[in-house]
Parts: sequence; C-alpha cells; structure tokens
Amino acid sequence: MAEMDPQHTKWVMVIDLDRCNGCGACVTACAMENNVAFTGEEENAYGRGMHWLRIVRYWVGEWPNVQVRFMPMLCQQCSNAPCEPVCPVFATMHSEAQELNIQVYNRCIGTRYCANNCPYIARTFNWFDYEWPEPLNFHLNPDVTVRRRGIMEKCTFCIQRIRAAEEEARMEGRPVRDGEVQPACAQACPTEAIVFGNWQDPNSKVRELAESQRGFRFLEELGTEPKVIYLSSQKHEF
Amino acid sequence: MQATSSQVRKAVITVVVLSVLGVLLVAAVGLYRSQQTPPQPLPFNHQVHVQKVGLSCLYCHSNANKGQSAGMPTTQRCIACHQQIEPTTEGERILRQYAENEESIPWVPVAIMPDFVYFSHQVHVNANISCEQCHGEVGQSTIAPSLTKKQNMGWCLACHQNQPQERVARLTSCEACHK
Amino acid sequence: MQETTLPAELHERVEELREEHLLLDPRPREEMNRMVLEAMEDVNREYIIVMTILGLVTAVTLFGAWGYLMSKGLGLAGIRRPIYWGLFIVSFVFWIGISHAGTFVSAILRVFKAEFRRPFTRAAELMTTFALAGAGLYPLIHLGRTWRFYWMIPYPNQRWLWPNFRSPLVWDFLAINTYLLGSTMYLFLPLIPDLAMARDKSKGWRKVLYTILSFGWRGTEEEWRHLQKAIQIFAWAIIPVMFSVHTIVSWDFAVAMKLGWHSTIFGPYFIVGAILSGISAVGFILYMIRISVKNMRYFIRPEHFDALGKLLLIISMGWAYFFFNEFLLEWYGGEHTVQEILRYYTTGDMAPVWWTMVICNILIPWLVLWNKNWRRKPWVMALMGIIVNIGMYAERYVIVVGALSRNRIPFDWGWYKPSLVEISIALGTFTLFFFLYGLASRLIPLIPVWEVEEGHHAHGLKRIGKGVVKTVAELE
Amino acid sequence: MSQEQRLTRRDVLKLAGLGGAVAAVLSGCGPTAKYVRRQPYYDMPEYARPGASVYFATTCRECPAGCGLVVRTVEGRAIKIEGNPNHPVNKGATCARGQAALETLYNPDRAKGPTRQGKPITWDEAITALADLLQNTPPESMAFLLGLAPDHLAELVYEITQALGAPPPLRVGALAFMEARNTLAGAAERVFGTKALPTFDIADADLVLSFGANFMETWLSPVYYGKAYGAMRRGRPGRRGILVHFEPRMSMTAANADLWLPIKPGTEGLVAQALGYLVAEAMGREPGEGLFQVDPAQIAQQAEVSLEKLEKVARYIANEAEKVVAIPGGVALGQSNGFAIAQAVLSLNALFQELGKETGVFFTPPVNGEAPLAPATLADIQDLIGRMQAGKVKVLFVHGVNPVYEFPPSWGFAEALKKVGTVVSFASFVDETAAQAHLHLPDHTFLESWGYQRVQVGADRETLSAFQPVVVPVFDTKATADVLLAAVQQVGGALAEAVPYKNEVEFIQKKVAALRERTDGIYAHPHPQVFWNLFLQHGGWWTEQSQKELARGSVLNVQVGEADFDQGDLYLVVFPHPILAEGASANNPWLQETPDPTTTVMWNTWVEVHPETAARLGLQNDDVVEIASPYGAIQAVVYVYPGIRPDTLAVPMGQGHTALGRWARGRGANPLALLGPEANGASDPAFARVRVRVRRLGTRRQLARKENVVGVYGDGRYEPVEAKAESGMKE
Repeated sequence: MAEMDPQHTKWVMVIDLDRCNGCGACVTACAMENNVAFTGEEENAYGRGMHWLRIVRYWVGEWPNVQVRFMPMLCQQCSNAPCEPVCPVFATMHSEAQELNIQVYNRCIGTRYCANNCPYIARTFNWFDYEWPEPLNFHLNPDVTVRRRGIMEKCTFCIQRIRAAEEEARMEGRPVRDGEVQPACAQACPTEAIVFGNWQDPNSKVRELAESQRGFRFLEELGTEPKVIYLSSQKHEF
Repeated sequence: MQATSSQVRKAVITVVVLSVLGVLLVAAVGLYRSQQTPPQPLPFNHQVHVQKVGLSCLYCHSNANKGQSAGMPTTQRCIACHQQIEPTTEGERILRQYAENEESIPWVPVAIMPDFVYFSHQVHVNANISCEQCHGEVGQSTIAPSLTKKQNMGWCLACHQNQPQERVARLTSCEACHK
Repeated sequence: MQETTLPAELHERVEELREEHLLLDPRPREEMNRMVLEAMEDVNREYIIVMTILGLVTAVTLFGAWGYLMSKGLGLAGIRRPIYWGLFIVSFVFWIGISHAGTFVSAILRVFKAEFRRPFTRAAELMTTFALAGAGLYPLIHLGRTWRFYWMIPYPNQRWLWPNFRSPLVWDFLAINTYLLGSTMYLFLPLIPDLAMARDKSKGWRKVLYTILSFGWRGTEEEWRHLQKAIQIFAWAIIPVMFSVHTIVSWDFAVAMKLGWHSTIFGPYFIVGAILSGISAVGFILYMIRISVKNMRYFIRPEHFDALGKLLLIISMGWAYFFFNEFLLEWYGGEHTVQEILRYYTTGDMAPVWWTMVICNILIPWLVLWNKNWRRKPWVMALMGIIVNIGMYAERYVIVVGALSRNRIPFDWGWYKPSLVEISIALGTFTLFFFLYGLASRLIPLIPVWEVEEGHHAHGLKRIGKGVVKTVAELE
Repeated sequence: MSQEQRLTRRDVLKLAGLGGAVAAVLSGCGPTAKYVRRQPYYDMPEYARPGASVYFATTCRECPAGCGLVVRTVEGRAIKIEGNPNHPVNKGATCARGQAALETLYNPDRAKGPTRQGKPITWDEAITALADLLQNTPPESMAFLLGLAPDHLAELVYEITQALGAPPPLRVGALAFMEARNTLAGAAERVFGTKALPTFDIADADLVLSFGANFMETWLSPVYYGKAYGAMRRGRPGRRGILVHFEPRMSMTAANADLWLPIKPGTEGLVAQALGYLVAEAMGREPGEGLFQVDPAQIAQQAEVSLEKLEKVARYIANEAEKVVAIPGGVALGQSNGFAIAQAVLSLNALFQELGKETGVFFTPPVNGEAPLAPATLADIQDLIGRMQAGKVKVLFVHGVNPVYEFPPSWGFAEALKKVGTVVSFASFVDETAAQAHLHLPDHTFLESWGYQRVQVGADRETLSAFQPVVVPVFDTKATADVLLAAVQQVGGALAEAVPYKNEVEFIQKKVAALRERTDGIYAHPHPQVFWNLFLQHGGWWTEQSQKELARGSVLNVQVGEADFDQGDLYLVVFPHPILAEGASANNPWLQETPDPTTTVMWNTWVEVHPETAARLGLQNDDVVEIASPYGAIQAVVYVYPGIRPDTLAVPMGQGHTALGRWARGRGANPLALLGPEANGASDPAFARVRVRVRRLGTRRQLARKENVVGVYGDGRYEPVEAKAESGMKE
C-alpha cells in the first residue's frame, strides 16, 4: 500500500524539553491508545513495567540548588536502528515507506536481543499474559494487536493512526496534511511539547522546530540517526 | 550373524511402519476437523439469496466497499424483506423470533482475519476484486460455508506479488498488513 | 619388545617407567578388550540407583521447569528490563565452552601427536557431544515463544520469509548445529573398531545395537586405511569449526552496541576461556571415570593428569592475558558508561562474582599447578576442574548480566537476581550431562583400545649403554 | 483466566476446532477475546459502520475543571479519550487522569446495580424508597452532600431542596479544600473586588511567581495551565517566560521552575511582601508610599531563603519583565494564615500594576451571569457534622464525593455518619461512604451520563461544558437526576409542581434554553431541538470571542504575621497526588501505573524525606515508617528525596482506600488522617499547620519506581545527558 504513496514520508517527532513539564499525560495516553498492559506493583517494583513511553527524570545540582530535568524517552525510530540487524526472524524491521521501525508481533519469537541492543532501553517485553478483566477489555483498541506472552513490543509512532490517515488521504487523492497524524502522546500533551509530522514536507511544523538552535538527537554519537529530535531546555539562572 | 541381522531388519521395519501410520492418522484427523462448518444460529442458504433472488453480496455485507470488515447483516436488513414472506422454513421462523425479540443474530463468521492482521475490504472491493476470488463460490452453497480456500500469508502474497507495482502494493513491508 | 635379562638397577628403572607410562605398560589386546567390556557391562546396583536419581532430577529440574516456564511465560525467570538475558545465556555460553574440550584434546592433540592423549580422547569427545546437547537447549529455553524456534531455520515456507542472516543468532544457530554434527561424526569414527570389537564379544540386545552401529566393520587393512584417513581429515576439519563456534558465540555480544560487550578481543578471549573450562572439565571427568568405572585405573594414570595440569596452567595464563588486555583497554578508554560498568564489576554489586572469577581462573591455578606432585594427584586435578569451571561460569555471568545492568541511561540501570526456575533449569543441564555420560559409559567403550594399542606398538624401551630410554616408532 | 476459557470465546474455535485452538495458542498475538467480540447489530444506526469510529463530544468529570473531551467509539464501545480541540479550557489536550477515565467507565469493580443494605433491589423499589424518604422526612433533617461536579445536578438538587424547604446542598471534596477555593475567592474579592476563582494568565507572562501553587499537577485547571505554561516557555519567538516557585518541597511545578526557593512553611506571605518591597525599591520607589511595610533582610532570614536571590528576582522584574504574575495556591493557602497569604500574594499583582507592569489575573465570566454553587466552607461542613452527631440529620444524600475517605477523620464524619437514620449514596463505585450507606443507588459514570459543567477557571469566555452519553450504560445504573425526578414525581403534589421536569434531559434543555437567544455563541439556533443537537455536537456552549479582561486590583497591606503550627518535630506537606489527585479514581489501574513525575513511584504512598533528615533519623529508601500527628498516624514508605526541606516531610494523597475496588483497596495510606480541624482564616482547612513525628518500624517495602535508585543517586558522577547536550549547545 505504502508504496503507492506518491510522496515518500519520513515521520519525525520533536520534543521540546523546555515545554515538557513531566505531567505524564503522554504516558497514560500511549497506554490507552496502544493496549499497553498494566502489570501491577510487584512487577513494576522489579522493573517490568510495560510503558512504551517513560519520562526520564534527573536530579541536577545539590541542595538547595537542586533542579530536576524531565526527558520523555521512547523508541527513537532510528533510521539506522541497532535493533533491526540482530533480530533473527525480521520481527523488527525497517519500513521503507514510512521510515519507521516496525515491530511485527506475530513474527516475534522473543530472543530479546533487540532490547539488549537498544541504547535507549525503549523496548518492553511481555513477561506474562496480562489480563484486562471484563469489562475493562471493552476499551481495547481494535486497530492495535493485543500482545501475548513472550513478545517484544515498543512505541510504533502510533502506526495505526499513520496508516489510517494515509489511507484516507489516498482515497481523497491528496498527500497527508501536516498535523493530520498525531500520535496519542502528542495529542494528549497539555504543553504542546510533543510535535509530530512529516520531515519530507518542507513547511511542516516539525521541520521548522527541528531547525532550532536547541535541537539535538539523543545519543546521536552512536550513529543511530534517531527520528526523535529533542529541544533542550535552557533554564534561566538567577 | 544371520540371526542378528534379521532381528535388526525386523526392528527397523516395525519402527518405520508405526511412525508412518501415526503421521497419517494425525493428518486425517486434522483434515476432517478443518472441513467442519460451524454451527450457525439459523440454517442460512446463500444459494437461494444469490442465485434465486439474485442479491448481490453487498446487499447484506454492505460494509465491504466502505470499510475494513464486510459486516454481517443486521436483523432489520433481513426482516425488511422477510416480513413480506410467509415463514415456511425453519430458518425463517427462527429469524422471526430474533426480529420479535429485537435481538441481533449471532452469526458465526467463517472467514476470520487473525487480529494481528490488518486487512481492508474497501481497498480490495474498490479494486474490482470479486468476492469469489477470495471467498470461493459461496453463492453456490446451500449451507453455511466452511472456508474453502486456505487464506494464509503466502496466499495473499501469491496474488499481490503478481500485481503491477504502481497500482497495487507488493506487500514487501510487514507493516502493510501486520499491526 | 622388552629384553628378558636386565641388570637389577636397570630393572627397577624399567619398572618405574612402566608404572609411570601407560604406553610403556602394554597388555595383550585381548586383555584390554576384556577390561573395557567389563567396564561397560558392569551395570551394578549403585549404577542403577545413581542413574535413576539423575534421570528423575533431570526430568523435574530441567524439563519440568522448562514446561512450567513455557506455560506461564518468561516472567518466571529473573530477567527484567534492562537485563533481558540472564542465567540461560550464561549457561549457554558455559556449556559451549565445555564442549571445546573434546575437540581440543582429541583433534588438536592428535594433530600435534601428543601421545598422552590416547586413552582419554573418547572421554573428551563424549563431553563435547553432551555439552553441546546441553548448550543447544538454551537458545530454545530462553525464547519467549519456544514453539516458534523453527523460524530461525532457513527453509522454504508459505510466508515467503527467510531468517535474517545479518543476525548473530542465526549464525549461532547454524554454527552450533554444524559443530554438533561434526563433533558427533568425529566421536563416532574412532568408535567403529571398538564397537565392532564389542559386537564380536557381546550378545543379546547389545549385539543388535553394536551390529547396527559398527557398520559391519571387519578390520581389514583397507578399512583401517580409510578410517585413519577419515579421522585425519575430520581432525583437521573440526578445528576451524571449533574456533568458529565460540567466536560466533562471542560475536553475539561483541557485535552489539552494548558497552561492556562491544569489544574486538572477545573472539579469542572466549575461545581461550572455553578451552580453559573444557580442559579443566576433562580433568574432573577423568577423575570420575577413574574412580567410578571398573578397570580404569590401568588406562588413566597420574601422567595424564600431570599433562592436563601443565596444559591447564598454560591456558590459564593465556586467559589471564586476554582478560587483562580487555580490562585494561576498556578502563584506559575512559568512556563514561564503561567506567561505570568496570566500577560495578570491581566494587559494585557484581564484585563478589567478579573476584570469584579472578581468584578461580588465575590465582588458584597459578598457585597449585606449578607443583608437579599436586598435578599428579587425580583428586587435585578434579578439584581444579570444579574451581576453574566455577570461575568460568562467573566470568560469563559478569559479562552477560553485569554489562546489561549498566547502560547509557542511568535512569534505567537495573539489578538482577536469578529466579528458582532459572536456577533449577541451569542445574538441570548439569544432571542431564552426567546422566547422558553415565549412559554412554555403559553403552560404548570409554577407552579407544585400538588407539592405546597403537600407542603400545609405537612405544618401547631401548637400552643405550647403561640407561633405558623411551622410543617412539613412527607408525602414524 | 485460563487459556481454555479465553479460547472458547473465540469464534475461530467454533470454526476450526483444534486447528483454531492451536493457532490461538501459537500465534503470539492477542486472542481476539481480549477485544470485545464483534456482534452484528439488531438495527445499525446509520452513522455506525463495522470497524468505523464514531466520535462524541463530552466533558471530563474526573476533576471539576471541566475540560472538553472527544471520545472515540467503535461499535458502541468507548475506545479512546481525546481532548476537544475547540474547547476554551483544554484546547484539545488532556491530563493523565482524563486519559484513564475509560477505566472508570469500564471498571470491573463498579457498582452493578441498586442495593439496600447491600442486597440488590430493583430500580422501582429504589425509587419508591427514595420517594418515601423525600415524603416522610422533615425537610430540615435532610442533608445533601454533593461533589464539585456536575453542576447541573447541584442546581437540580438545589431546586428540590428549595421546594422541600430543606437546607441547600453542600458541595464538598478533598480537592476543593486542598485548592482552598473559598480562600482564593475571598482574597480575590478583597483585592480585585470579584468573589470568584481567579485565573492567572501566564501564557504571555515574562515572569511567574508561584507561591506554592501546584498548578501543573491538579490545581483548579491543570490542563489550562499546562497549555499556558507551554506557551509561556516557547510560545513566543525570542521571549521565554520564567517561573520562580516558592514551596517547601519540590512539587512537579517547582521541578519545572527556573528558580525554586524552598522557603519555610508559613512565610509565603511575608516573602511575597518582601519581594514586592524589593521590586518597588528597584524601581526607585521610596519606602512608605503604598508599599508593604516590611524588612526584606529580616524576612529572608526568617524564611530561610537567600536575600541575594530575592533581590536578583526583584531586579529582573524591575528591569527585564514586562508582564509579571504572582500566584498563591497549594500548601501556601493551607497555612493557618492562608487567607492573609492569599491576599498578600494577590496584592503583589496589584502592586505590579501600580508599578506599571502588566499582570495577568482574570475571571471566567459565568454563563448568563449564573455562577455555580460555591463549595462549602469548613464551618458549613463542621456544622453539618455537628447536626449529624446530634442525630438531627435523618437522611443524608451523598453524590460525587466520598466524605468518609475525603474528610480528615479528625472531623469526626465517620462517627457522625453512624448516627444518621438513612444514608443514601449515589456513588458509581462501592466507595468507603457507599459501603456504609443504607441505600446505594449508583449513578452512571460521566461517559454514560447527561449534564453540564460551568467552567470557573481557565476559560477566557463564558463556557458551559456539556456531558452526553458516549456509550450505553455498562451496568444497571441510573442517572441520579432521573432517579430524584422520578421520586419527586412519585411524591407528586407541591413538590412535583415546584420541580416540573420529566427527566434529566428535559431539565438540562430548560436550563440551556436561555442560551438560544444569545447570538455571540460559537453557534446559534432558535429551534430547541437543533440547538440541543448543536449543543451536544460541540460539547457545550461558549462565546465566539474571548471575553478576557485583566482585573485591576488594589494593594492590601495585610498583616500576614506568623503561621502557627501544631506540636511535632517536622513540618508536613500533604499534597494531591500529581496523577491520582485526591484518589477518587485510584481504582483505575493505568492511573496507578502512571509514574509520579518527580519520584516515578507507582501504586503506593511514599513519604519524601530529605537525605540529611533521613541520615539523622537512620532512614533509608523503602523503609516503612509511622508518621504520627496529634490527630492520627499513618504508615508510609520512605523515599529519600533531594528536593525537600530538611525540616519537612511530604506525603501524597490518593491512596489508602479501604474500599473502591481491587486495585485501590488496602494500598498505601491516606495522609488526611494526619490533618486537624482548624481553619485557615477563610474557613478552608489549614492542612499545612500540622507537624509530625516519624518512627522507623523496622520493616521494608520496595516501592515500585520507574527510575533506578543507584543510577539516579549513584555517586553523582552522572550529569544528565540532557544537560550534556545543553553544554554542547552553549559552545
């Protein structure tokens, strides 16, 4: 399908750390959109939360001048992704059409090598079969596969939304408009810290923002070519 | 020497024969099970509706050209015609029942798409692919059909790979179908 | 052979040389055959009991636990984010390491004509095969969806999909299978004459079994020549395979962009480590055979342990060299996260394991193995076998778990504790190994009689002036 | 749920028997049964198509802010909650709590139907019982406790009480008094002459002074403030607003501040005045002319903040900033002198105006001038509790609030409740109050119900935000308004005439009828039905144009004075959990699973202890401690927290439920148990005046954190990557 797209898309996300206030709306939104399972206190205490998107929090400086930095961390959809070559069965692979890292759940056999090789620790693993006791399962999103035990999963840039928008655009015979596709996190974000768009579109919002002086890609030096661009926060110093 | 070699031969032969038999048995059972048609809430006859009455598939599966899933007919859709028809068959009587209780008919779909597969009827129907091409001659069947064709990944690819690149996706990328 | 009349003082010397060297203490072929067969057929009560216990324990701790793991999910193992690989991979690498013993001993030593190898080549080759069998389980056990493992096999399928040949795991898969196949062949070839011997001397089901296995070997010149050639070819061929296997295993880590793994030296480092653990394991096994199997005191003598000891010492030094090299360079590099990882190894939570590794792999061997008298004590060598292998297990633990628990995002560091299921499976493979070995010890001749005899022919005593020296006739 | 059960619900099974089962087990992905099975309709509505999404506009009721939502539904099921992009308050955004509201709707622990004494009854019985109560209870001995949402119900109940001659309903809620709504409104009246909740217009401010206002987490209208904050930071090219925050602990708001000054609790007002003084001084005003008469140096010392920093801020205000906003809130208003503090801080805005600066305080105009019923004061509540105690209350109706849990036990509500003849609860869950109710008539959750909410904060225009059902009720629940009206009709007579509505919808339509005349709305239509449809379609009614006008105030030279505190070693800051707030939705698993921003703790109650204090008391992370105040004691788990004063502890609300459901019950502790009954001068609880003692219990409990303890506190050798990137940027 995607290959029918006249224009070749490259989806990128810009996260303005100066706007981000760490409220966590994106985390919950992501979970609700993508049928991410909740695992309870004990599992989380043992580091088995399923959050696709987490807000990394750092302490800077010493009391009383201690400061906090928030940094939403998710799959960076690397153009040159370390997770892809190591998968023995192509369960995680590169989509030429949208330039995304696709995780094909039904192909995954759970070697977890991709997760070891991900410098962003962006992947989570289904340690068990997680449950949504009736009627909690009513809100599961039918556009997103519910993952079973033994499968690796990660942020998909809400590919189901991208696909839907692309299909609609194709039906109407037009390119996807800027801002037409919004992943759940960007949509929920109260501070508009997360902006999503198509890099190929020269006058898209992301393009404009990414040109900022503050822009940087996380762990760029590894050559992963992430498609999430952070804008650093520069606090005023009194 | 002689004795032993004959013993050996016996042993080997029995093992082989037994294993072959076992395989065959399993295969037979599997084949049988897979050909069963599911119990439907009422004995619906496609042939009558399609051949005799001459309904198009879209009349009942009306969503096929509008969205992902083709959809099962609502009770209203059935009763709309059937209220003019005196119920003669068992099926029609059951249908009346559902209509009177204002219940939906719990049809059992036979062409199931695994939930990790993304498939849109709309795209295919609008590309003028006849229903029979994938669903077989359902219109001929008098009972609720079983899935005649094995619809698996290779089956999708077999068709798509032969399509002109510019018109149809070649499904070379997983995310085209897998969500 | 030996002269009948010998001066008394020489006689003693000869006696002690005989006492010392198996190859100078020949016995008639027939007798050796009898001894070996006795050893095989001696299925006494103790044996039955031990084997039953081993079998049951394996069934529960390995396969029981594995089934439970599959039915519930990998969460039963202690692994967690970000430490996605735990004891399973550690054990995997460990057993692959053990499996290097056989090939090394029989192939390399054979190629270099190290004569002391003769009696225990087979014991070592058996280790290779069974260790590989154990190791081969882990890539399956550690899968999230074991029932889909066959997707790693390249075969035409309805999905039109091949495995990803860029993935080290696929290389692994292929390498291990090749090695398993090769080493089994290599185990089997020298076995044929002995099996034929057994065939001719046994009756009942054993006869049937050996008839099938010995391919109607008759022992003609023709056959011998072919066999010798075949063995030579395999001996040469198996060596590169052996090196490749552990190198590829090391690549699982080295190719990853994980700090603490991403090291160019891992290939040789792992191989030396593998041989280290393998050789020391041979020492342990030989001791077990010597004490537990009938008539083996004749075949396995202190000289063998002594030789192993020397080998072990050298390899331990080799390992130490690579270890130091790897550590120094990483430390000198000064990269932030790497520093953190090393700190974690040496003074962090990982310290006990790390120091165990250093002590067991370097300190103890170096202190003990210098001493000839200790080397010659079988029980000492057995102990060394255990100690070094503990050390090597620790090494793999440090590399796999240690490196994973520290990464570039301190927010996401982790700690790991193996779960009961994991531990039970890890132990299960040990019992499995001993179980298989136990079976083999009663099914196939543990000693390649013909090789020993060959040795006997090749060696003799010659009198030169007042002394007596060993001679080697170039039979091979 | 075992494999088999799950599989039997798969259609595949019926189809392919064994094959299906195997496929299900082996295909790694979800059994379709984890989704809801797709059923053909009886008669499909024309808008619904199989697999197609239908969106409904409604309003969030997780907190009283009244954010507009658009709910995505597929085949009659709510799938995803999204913000309403046109809504004046949240402009398309939502908070975590709003996102997880689906789990309130589909929560397996909801009340399944009406009960009497815990035994199921039919709705007819329920309504008869209710009618009986309305008829045969002397009006003066009835009491209604309502939450701060929804407004339409409050107004209906108000009418009913008027008709009955019963005392008007009390609108209460833990969140309401943690926000000190009355204090704020009172202070606003004194300073700006308008008795309403002020909205602070920080979107285009150059500098924001926040005195304890946790406006990014839960305070009044978090999503509005989130939007405004984002705009303030990077909304205007070249101008970046600065946030200075005064609070004893590092709240999420403080965490985002450029400068966080951990001042001594109770000194907020003084610091505000000192700052005002310094600014005025920096702008060349002589002391004595309309300034606060204070001594900054002495105050700085008293508040334990560096005078130099205050001066820097003052200078920045004087020289650089054009628009400055000072916000009082949160713990500052919970001080014993909270009312004075509120006035002092609001006066600061007035002062800046006087000094020729722009400030940003405005009031959301009430729709058609109809202000919603204000929340009850502490005095009202205590009076009610008194009457209950004295047995003067025969019937107590409770809706939208869970007083047994949300009132500090020291107020004695729980005991008083036992003296009430009949307690009628309308809660959707079997919460602590409903568990003690004689009659439990569960209401729908807001995603199943009609109604409206009058936006009080955040909107710059008259805004009436509409509720509409996005799905059919999941359980056998009934809209409380309908139940009351049905009962009223059953009673009949004068009452029925005074309250002449057939049902909830009719009542709402009557209430919004007046808006049909308005021409300045985003839409207008004279025809009732069309207007109603537009009303629902847009998710409410608001005016086309912004009506924002910044309020002008007058400087009050209030004597802030010293805050007084109870006996104890350490100050205690009780704050609404940034995610769970007061805890009404604590049974939503994903709300529990969302990490708290600053501690990343999930699923439990922690107590923040400064490293020094922890060292002094020999406490470590994950130690369980007992925190005791004169009024009660709780147990919580230690979180060694670098961002809090050494003389202060902080505990979040939201946990410690004894009912509500499987995910909330018996989890963590409720710090309200530590609070006393004193008021803060404006008859809101002085929840910050309590002081506590901690005792180590010797047991440990590992907190579920998203962070890694070692990694984050480590040995300090790690600078955050982001900071690295910055330094790189500067070069």
